Amino acid sequence: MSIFIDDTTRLVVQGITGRDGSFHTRQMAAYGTQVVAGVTPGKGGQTFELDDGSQVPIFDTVEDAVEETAANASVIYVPPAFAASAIMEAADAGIDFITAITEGVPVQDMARANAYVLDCGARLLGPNCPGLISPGKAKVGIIPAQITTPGPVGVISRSGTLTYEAVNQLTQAGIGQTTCVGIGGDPIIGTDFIDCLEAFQEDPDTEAIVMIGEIGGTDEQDAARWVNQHVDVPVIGFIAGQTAPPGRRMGHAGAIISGSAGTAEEKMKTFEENGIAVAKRPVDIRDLVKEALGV
Amino acid sequence: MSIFIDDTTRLVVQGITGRDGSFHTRQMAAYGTQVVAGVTPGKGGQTFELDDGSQVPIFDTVEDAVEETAANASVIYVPPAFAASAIMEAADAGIDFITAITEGVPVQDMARANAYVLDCGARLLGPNCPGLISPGKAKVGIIPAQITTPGPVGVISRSGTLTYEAVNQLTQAGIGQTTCVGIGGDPIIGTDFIDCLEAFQEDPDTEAIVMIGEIGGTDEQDAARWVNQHVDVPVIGFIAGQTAPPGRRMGHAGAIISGSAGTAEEKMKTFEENGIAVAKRPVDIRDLVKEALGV
Amino acid sequence: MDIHEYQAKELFRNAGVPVPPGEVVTTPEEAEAAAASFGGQVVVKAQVHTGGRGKAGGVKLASSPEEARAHAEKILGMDIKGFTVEKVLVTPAEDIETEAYVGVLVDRSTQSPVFMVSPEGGVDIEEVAETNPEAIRKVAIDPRYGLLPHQAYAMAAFLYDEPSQVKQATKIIGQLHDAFTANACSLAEINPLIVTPAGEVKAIDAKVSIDESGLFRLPEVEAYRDLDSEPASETKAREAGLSFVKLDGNVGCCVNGAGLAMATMDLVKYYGGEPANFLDIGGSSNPDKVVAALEIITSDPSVEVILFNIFGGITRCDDVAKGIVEATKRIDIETPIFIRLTGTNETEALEILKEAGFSAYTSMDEVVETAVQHAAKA
Amino acid sequence: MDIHEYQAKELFRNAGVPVPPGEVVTTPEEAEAAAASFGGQVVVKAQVHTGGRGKAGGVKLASSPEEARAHAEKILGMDIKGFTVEKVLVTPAEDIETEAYVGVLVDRSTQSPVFMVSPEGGVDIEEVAETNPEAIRKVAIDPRYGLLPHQAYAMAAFLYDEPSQVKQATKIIGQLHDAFTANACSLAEINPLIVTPAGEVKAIDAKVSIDESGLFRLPEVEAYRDLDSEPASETKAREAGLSFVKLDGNVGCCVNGAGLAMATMDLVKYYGGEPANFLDIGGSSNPDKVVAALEIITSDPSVEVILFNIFGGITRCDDVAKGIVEATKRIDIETPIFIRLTGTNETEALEILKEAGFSAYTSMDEVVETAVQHAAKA
Repeated sequence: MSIFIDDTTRLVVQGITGRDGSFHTRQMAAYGTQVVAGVTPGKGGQTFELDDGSQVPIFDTVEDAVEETAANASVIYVPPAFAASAIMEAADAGIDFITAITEGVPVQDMARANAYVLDCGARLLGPNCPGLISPGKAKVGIIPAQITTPGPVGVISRSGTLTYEAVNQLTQAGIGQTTCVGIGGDPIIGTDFIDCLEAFQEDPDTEAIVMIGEIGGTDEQDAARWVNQHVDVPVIGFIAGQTAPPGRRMGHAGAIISGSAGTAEEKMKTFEENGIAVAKRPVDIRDLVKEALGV
Repeated sequence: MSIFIDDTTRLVVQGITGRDGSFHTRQMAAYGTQVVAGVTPGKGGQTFELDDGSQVPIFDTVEDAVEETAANASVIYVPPAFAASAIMEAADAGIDFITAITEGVPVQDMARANAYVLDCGARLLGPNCPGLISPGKAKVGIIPAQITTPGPVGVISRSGTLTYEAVNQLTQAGIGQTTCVGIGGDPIIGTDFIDCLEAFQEDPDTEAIVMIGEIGGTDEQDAARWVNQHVDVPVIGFIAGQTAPPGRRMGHAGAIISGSAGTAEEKMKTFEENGIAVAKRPVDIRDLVKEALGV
Repeated sequence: MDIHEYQAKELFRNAGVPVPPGEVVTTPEEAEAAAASFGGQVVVKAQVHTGGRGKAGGVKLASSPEEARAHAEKILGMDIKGFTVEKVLVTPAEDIETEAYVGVLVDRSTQSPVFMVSPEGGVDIEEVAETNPEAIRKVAIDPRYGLLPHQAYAMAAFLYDEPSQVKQATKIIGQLHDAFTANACSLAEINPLIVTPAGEVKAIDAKVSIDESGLFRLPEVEAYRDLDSEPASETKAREAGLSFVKLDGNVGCCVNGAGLAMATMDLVKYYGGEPANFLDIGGSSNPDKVVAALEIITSDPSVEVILFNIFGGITRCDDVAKGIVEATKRIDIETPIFIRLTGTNETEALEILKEAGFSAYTSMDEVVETAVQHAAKA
Repeated sequence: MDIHEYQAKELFRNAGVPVPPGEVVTTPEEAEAAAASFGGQVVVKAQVHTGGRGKAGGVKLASSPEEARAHAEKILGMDIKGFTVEKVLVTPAEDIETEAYVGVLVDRSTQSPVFMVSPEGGVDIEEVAETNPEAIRKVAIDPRYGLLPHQAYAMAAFLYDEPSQVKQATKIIGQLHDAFTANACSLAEINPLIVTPAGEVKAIDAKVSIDESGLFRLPEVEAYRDLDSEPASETKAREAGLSFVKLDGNVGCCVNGAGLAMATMDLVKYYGGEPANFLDIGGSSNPDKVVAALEIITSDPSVEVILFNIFGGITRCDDVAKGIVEATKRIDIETPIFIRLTGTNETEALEILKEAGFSAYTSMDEVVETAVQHAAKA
């Protein structure tokens, strides 16, 4: 099993003809993801050629794409100015699972878009996230597939390359993943740690969970308390930004310590208090997972 | 039994110190309704004296009123410019049942306010309605209590005085009512015929239902179809505006025939098709109810 | 409240919608001058609050200022469905490649604004709805979010294939929505939205209805009210705070409450009569309102009888009775008056009326039947 | 992006908030002239992107133009928490009866804007939150509806008892919300919101942070960016499309990805070193970016070693390696460089680096430990 996406996922790519959209569409399809449609306003009726020569139909709107191809998931590679609108369009068209890769979406736009997604009963992952991969089944977003392998560990992370680092070490140690989810580094995101924890908790194949957090906000603390109350499998945690100074934004819009809340120290403390094994260095994640799984 | 309000209703009056608000507060309290609070911004801390000398506390906000008095219903007598805001305030404060008497609320204001009420999980009656009365239990709004009496008939109406006419005739014929609800004559209203039908259908004491409609919209037709499928007790219908010319607004903002829909003829036809006994004259309502109840 | 095409175009222009220029004139001379100032072909369009102007001969193409003058001469003063043409709009004629329809109205069933768009414009949209419903796309606008960009785009893409036209129409749909919300519209439509041979998308006709309840915030829109376009009696009624609609019968009706007023009219018809009007005096028993009501009713020469139907609930019947007596003292009325009063303080009211020499009834059917019979004899 | 008090006040004034006048000056002479033009007492306020100006002596009351000049002389050039004061705001002193706090910020947990108001203004709101949480009222603003009138009223009524003050504050709260949404703010606050002896409610201090992601729509707000108030290295990084934060250590870090960059800094610390910076070069392997990154890092004299940590996912390691080689050809670097590259095309990348004479690692721990040891020796 896996969470959110698998081999039944029928994906529409919003912004399929853009630089990033076209590159990653080929990657996703090559991995075996069912890319059933693309959307680029004004290019409806054209097709997008995959590496194997097969053609993905392009539509003007997500609504058309859903109607014609029964797409049930979308991934968004459009510029920041249009990302919130693209998210709402997908939700309005009945897409269940929306992944927004775009970085730099205005946060007030996101507040509205997020409310809209909830009103439509859909789930949003991102924005400003690497997407997710259920190894051996499907990949949505930009996570490099070769660093993953099927197995029993669920991975949730606010970061991109740091996740790759951790996942790569797991894979090299022969420990595979059910699903690796990058939830993104923005202050307002659709799917948070708890949403993923809940999904992993319900997934019988997930035998351990890795949570990679960072400074800013209190999501990790909330998640830790949720773990304490609801999660049966071992959870391993890591927090990036132990040396980050307060009040300075560390790349991600959400990675900023405001006031007393949101420090790495605080988060690691809460992890420990709630039974989450805390990795001091990225490499410790692998070792703690090994220990937890007894391998 | 009755619907929406009864002797457990704890009412807050929004606009209690205004001309209409103060007059009707006295009337409602005199009828036995539990008027537990009033709201007039800037007059918080004062009290409003009822005819029996008892004092109703006045608050600046509905939130304060709810906190202090556990009010669960509100009635709104504020000017049109503030009515939509007053409705949203009541919903936000956790009021379950909101009755808006105010006439002339801008319809686009109402579209937003109505959405807000639904988002808060509350029920709105009105605006531009006479309110409702559950004879012998409670009265919220402006329906003259003396024309009503407890009994087995549920009355739903888009109009004010026309309802009084019909109810008065029932009462004079010795036929009482469970609840009389005036849903109001605006294009966008909170509680519609079907909401009331549903409530009456679930009320074991309601043995017949009177529906008084008028020209404009297709609510009566929708209600008629609903009656056909879900209502077990006899329903008697009347439609005002058989002689109204198309395209002219007959007093109520909602009483206007646009295009082919919304004529009295069409509505009466749909009533008949769905098993609703149609009264040609107001006086026929009483006779059809008598027939239906076998009295 | 309906406003004229030229006023609707002004609102649309303010919101940024591309609308060709135009001049509103009231004389043939001015029409000629306006046509000359635009140069080329112009269209002379009657400004009246009714549809079907084209069929009635109220819209004419003119190739020269002289022709514009001649058309204006014919159109000004013309009667279209009971409305006299007082003004014409002179506007440059546009070359048209395609005609679409774009409208937004407050929809009762979805309780929200709903857009309707169709590539089949330039004709009555209700006709399209009946003959070719697939050519219409409806989009409900969630009042919590307003029009969303993807909705505007999807509608524009339904109207046009050419990306430049889709882009222009997307923008226009947004601007129309802005005009709709900023002006408390209950209806705002562009019909037709044309594409010119140069590929420009433009609104060449405009129709707007304003929600009367929203006017208190919009004095500049309230000022659009064209008193010439409605019967003087309706203006007077509105100023007195009465709801009044003139009809064609001879039984003048004065009722408290809109529903009861309609039911009274219906009952007049039921007993074989014809109501002369709809009139709701509201909940007030203010003699000034009763005076105004009586003045309005009696100013209609067709009225043979005056029928009062008052249900006293909150309104006390004795107050209304006093109002009627007071009113009939202030103005001289020869038309017979039939009064039904029932409800709160009914007994006192009937006393007051009888003392003043009025027939007074307590049954609605009885008073209506009597009034109708009297009118028939007159 | 933080903006200065005088800029925040400009945004608030544009939204209608009553803000006393003020003049921003850069010399004591100008301060004197500004004070003279206002007359009476003025306040001279340091304009720096940090709090605690008052305690640091950056805010002074002056009774005369001469005194204003003297204060400006002291304040200009002053260092407040690492920020040099380049500008002061001269503004008329207000008589103060009460001081309140009104702020709105994007709240992560409710995923919406949240207002915070307190009658205890003029002090640090975080302090109030700790010592007297009941004196703070928080109201979440549903992004679907925006600030609702009853919410603004309830907050104003929490601040004041006097109806006129409640009315003024209700309006100001609405205007603050307008400014917040119109300018893509992540934070907008008035502290204190004062009441004058005449009963007027006014904003006499203002603080605004702008969501960087929203700036593309707001060129006039982008123009508020004060390049003098940030290290030149950060300006250069932003212009090159890099995320960079200057720190105090001696290990210059160059990483792809914000999370990995933080983790790399943490690991530097873990092995006993101190990072000189946070630097995320993003997903690009463009040599121009690598050049800019190296220029920025080497411009810091504290830097003893340069540490690259690249995880090639979508980014190909050989591309980054080429970028590093190319960059070191273009600029002359004497600082030792330690490079870790792993992931896509790692083998090719290590080959390229070795050929160019660089040490190259594949383990993050190994490279960090080595770099830190080297820096310690330097």
